[in-house]
Amino acid sequence: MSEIKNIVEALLLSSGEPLSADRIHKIINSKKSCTKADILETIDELNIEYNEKEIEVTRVASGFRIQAKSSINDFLNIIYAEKTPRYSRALMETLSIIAYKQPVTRGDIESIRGVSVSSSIMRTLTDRNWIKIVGYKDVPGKPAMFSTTNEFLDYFGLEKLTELPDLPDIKEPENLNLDLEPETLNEVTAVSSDQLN
Amino acid sequence: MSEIKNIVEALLLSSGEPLSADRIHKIINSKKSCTKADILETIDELNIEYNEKEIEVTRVASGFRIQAKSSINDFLNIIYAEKTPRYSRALMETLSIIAYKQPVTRGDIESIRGVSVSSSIMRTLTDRNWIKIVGYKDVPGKPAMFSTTNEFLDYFGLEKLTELPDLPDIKEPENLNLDLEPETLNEVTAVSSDQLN
Amino acid sequence: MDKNIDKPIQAEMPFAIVQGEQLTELPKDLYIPPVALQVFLEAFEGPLDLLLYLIKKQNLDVLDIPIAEITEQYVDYINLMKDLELSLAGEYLLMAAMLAEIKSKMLLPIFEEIEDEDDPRAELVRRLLEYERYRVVSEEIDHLNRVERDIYLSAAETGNYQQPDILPDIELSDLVIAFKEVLKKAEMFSTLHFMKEPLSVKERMSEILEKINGSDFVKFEDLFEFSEQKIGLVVTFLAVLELMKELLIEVVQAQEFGIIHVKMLVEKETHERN
Repeated sequence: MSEIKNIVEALLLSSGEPLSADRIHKIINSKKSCTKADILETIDELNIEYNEKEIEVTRVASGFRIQAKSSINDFLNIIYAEKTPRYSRALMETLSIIAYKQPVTRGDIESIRGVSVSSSIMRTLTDRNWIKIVGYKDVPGKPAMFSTTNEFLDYFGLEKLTELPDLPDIKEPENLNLDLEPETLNEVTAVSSDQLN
Repeated sequence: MSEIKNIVEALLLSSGEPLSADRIHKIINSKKSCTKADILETIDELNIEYNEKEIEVTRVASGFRIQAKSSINDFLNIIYAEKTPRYSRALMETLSIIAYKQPVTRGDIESIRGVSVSSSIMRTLTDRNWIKIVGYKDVPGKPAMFSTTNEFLDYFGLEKLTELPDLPDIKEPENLNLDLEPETLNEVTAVSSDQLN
Repeated sequence: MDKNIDKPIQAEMPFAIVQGEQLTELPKDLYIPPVALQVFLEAFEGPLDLLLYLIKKQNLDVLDIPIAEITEQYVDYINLMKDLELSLAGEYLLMAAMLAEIKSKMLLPIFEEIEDEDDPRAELVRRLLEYERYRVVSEEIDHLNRVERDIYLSAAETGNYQQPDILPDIELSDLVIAFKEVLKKAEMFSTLHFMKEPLSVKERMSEILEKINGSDFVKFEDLFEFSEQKIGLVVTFLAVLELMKELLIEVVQAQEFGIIHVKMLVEKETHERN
């Protein structure tokens, strides 16, 4: 079993993408007889072994992956300081609408946001494999319908769409007025200091 | 020391690039006091620990990194064999235009698709021996004219281009989408049940 | 020269009459250094975003918007954007027109109790609330842990491993689907007309070009495969005509009833004499 555990570990580290238990089982079973239960067990064992380490096996939409524990983010932030991509509000709003209302057309997104959807945002989302076309709506023009992908969930460390924050139900005026003021100002400060420095 | 060893391990695994002992020392020393000798020692310890594992710390020009041992290559073969690469939509559209409208110039393809044809797509198709230059058009610039090859026909088990499937009459857009519809719906269902379960 | 103030405002901006004159100073409620002002205005994600900001800033009830007041402020802001020469999306102007329309409806005398759905503001309120839901949740998503910022993936190099070179496989149906996509897109360009041409002519054109390629002249009759049925000969002939039309080949006859030769109009680059 410890032999299989070591193979599972090396596979998770070198596959370049999350692996499902099924997939790991299929890969290993082709050379060494094992059951899917064995695989799941070894993953548990790995996590026990990792207890004192700074890495962990986590489960996301497309399967298992190994990642650094957040306890060492301070160190990793030094390495990644300049590399973290930033996404605009427009992109995040577009992505959110697709995530909660999927499948949606560009028209749907536009009617909610009140502005036209920029092609570059849709391209960024598609290039990142966060959204994909799942079909064409049967209305004039046959607009493409978009949904989010497992890669989108993986990126946010989620297993299922239901783990996304609840879509707020804003009916009460108090809900609406609560938090915008300070946040907006913060945002302005953040943006300006960013762009002006 | 074991604490530092675990941090070094996680840094090497998650840095995305080889790290020199100096760099690791600088990163860790910013929060936890340690010497460069400590770092080198922990790397040796890691390799001892990895003796029975399927990974190892190796030294390359720009520093240390962790890599899978060659003993798991057989398994990696299975992963990569499963990962069937796919051609982009742009490539498929370009190929289909050449197949159905040959001989065509790049300009023809661009005016049909409405976007410029990337050289890498034409190179990929040429490298694959699916298209070839059959002449140069007598217009300014003498653009090359492309046609599909016999290898292209062989690939699909066709004898002649006339065996390419007929297309629905494009004057009636409904025809185009008729057969897509059920597929689309299945896909949508598949995605949602996938992500929500 | 600047008679803008006296001139009646152009029809393109009827709502500017509300203001009466061009905005020359910042709205009183803005206490932001001028450098940051442009950034601030650019930060709005459209008319709904701007309206929500105006409503919340004054703690107004979104379900009971004082439309005249909001309209005035909204117009102030978009005038300011125009003054700063920000590219003003058409949606902003559309919203201004919508606000003006709601305002005029509200001015109509009310004879009886207004039902909720009869409130001219109802549609605007619905859109504002709907947008607000996604605006709020997108901020929450933005704060979720994410790869590259809060989650760092662990990976081992595969330096020992030579990745096999696998070429993608495609199906014939993929090709057909791709071409259908092309046609569908091309339909949008009205100038492009696709006629269903017999493929065999196309194919024959390529074959002929290949046959001629490299040699100076080819006898016209050599292009024909006489073992083919009549239809094959016709197809070849059509292909020759098509190639002539496309200025790819030239057909020459030295003398009357003499041998007809066909030559490439453009030679392969390697053969080019000049």
